[in-house]
Amino acid sequence: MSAKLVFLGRLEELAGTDGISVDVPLGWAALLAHLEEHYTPDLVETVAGVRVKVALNGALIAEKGGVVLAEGDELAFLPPVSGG
Amino acid sequence: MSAKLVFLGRLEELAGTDGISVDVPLGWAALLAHLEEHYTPDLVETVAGVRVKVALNGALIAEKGGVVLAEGDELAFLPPVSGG
Amino acid sequence: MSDVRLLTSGFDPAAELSAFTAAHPQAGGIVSFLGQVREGAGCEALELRHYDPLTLPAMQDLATRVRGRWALDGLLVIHRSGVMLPAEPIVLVAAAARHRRDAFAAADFAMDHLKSESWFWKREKTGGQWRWIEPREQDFEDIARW
Amino acid sequence: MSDVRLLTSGFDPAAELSAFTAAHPQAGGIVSFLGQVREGAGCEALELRHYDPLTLPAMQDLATRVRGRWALDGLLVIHRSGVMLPAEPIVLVAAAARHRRDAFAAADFAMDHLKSESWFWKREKTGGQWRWIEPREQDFEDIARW
Repeated sequence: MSAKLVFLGRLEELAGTDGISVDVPLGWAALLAHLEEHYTPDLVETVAGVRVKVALNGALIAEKGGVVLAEGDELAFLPPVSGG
Repeated sequence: MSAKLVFLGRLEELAGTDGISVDVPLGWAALLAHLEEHYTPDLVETVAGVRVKVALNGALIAEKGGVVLAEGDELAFLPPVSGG
Repeated sequence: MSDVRLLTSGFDPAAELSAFTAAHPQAGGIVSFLGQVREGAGCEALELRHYDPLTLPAMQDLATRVRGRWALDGLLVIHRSGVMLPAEPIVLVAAAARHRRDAFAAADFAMDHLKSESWFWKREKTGGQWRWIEPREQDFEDIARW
Repeated sequence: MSDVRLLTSGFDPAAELSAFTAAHPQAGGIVSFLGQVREGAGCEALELRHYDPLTLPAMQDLATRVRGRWALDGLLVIHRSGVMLPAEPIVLVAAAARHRRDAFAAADFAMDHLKSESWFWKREKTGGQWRWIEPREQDFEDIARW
């Protein structure tokens, strides 16, 4: 059972990939711990920061700390946009 | 010896022509008298009014009452513009 | 340099805008305004008259003022004179600039001043009758914004 | 109805604008904004990334807001994603309206909001190196005008 994490913009560079698969169920704190274990501290700090928004299955989430990922979910990390 | 009068916009309709020839020298008062004699009172009243500007040989004139036409002059009567 | 033209026959706005864009590859943004004879408003034809000694020189003066006020890479002003049918183009203004705001403001300003101050007289044919158009109050309000 | 498109390959702004104009003969005025990759600024290529579940829906929402705020005959919003070279078009917005002011305001508003709020992430290639672009302060100032 897995969910997908998607890294947009420069988060892709920080993660070294545009997306990964994670085992579920997975809460926010466990998700950060997973990123800390496998990726750079920069990535964790940035996705946890106020400037990065998250979308769960295409819907923006007001409180990312409350996220719990279930089977088939897609969680996208959205840094500030830089326009067209 | 003659000068040309040019009627723009709806003045052309009032005058029934887009331009006429007049004998010179011709001052402003004599010009109005000439128009009164040959055209409608409406035309005279309109060209004498504050809303109609005049250009002598392509240059706008601040005080049309001071105009004296000489040989070869072109005096244009310019009603308010109605844009593009 | 600005490209300012007074035309007495039809023009192709898409081709003009395309050429203008190609001429300014260093501009990040191009704002254009196209005015055309409205179809379906009961107007059968529109005629614009101009006065040769004044009309084009005043359009060129306006272009110079616009260039002095905003940082533009290019400015295009094309205005028709003569008889036009519904859906035919009347006026095309385009401003190319590094910054979007400059391009918008320059095109907007140029149009307001073309409409309210340029030496054009307009008449419309409706129901087979030609009728001269008086200046619109809106034009004076538009120009007072600047 | 508005025509809102997110494209992953090139488009021809002149042809799009021409088709849009032809589709709205009842509009007196059409304002357009074309954004293109600037040539000569040292940028070798530009890449825009988007996120499928969010980007186009948000563009459609923006179009709906614009239509609700101004009286338009038509609205066109085309935005590229992917890699673009200098002089290639990035974005085209066009607003057709009976009244000139509505068309200008609608296109201006749409561009400010596309630039500052749309789900695009941009990187530039200069000197052979790709670099992500941070949001510009100017974009926030632009949007605060409305």
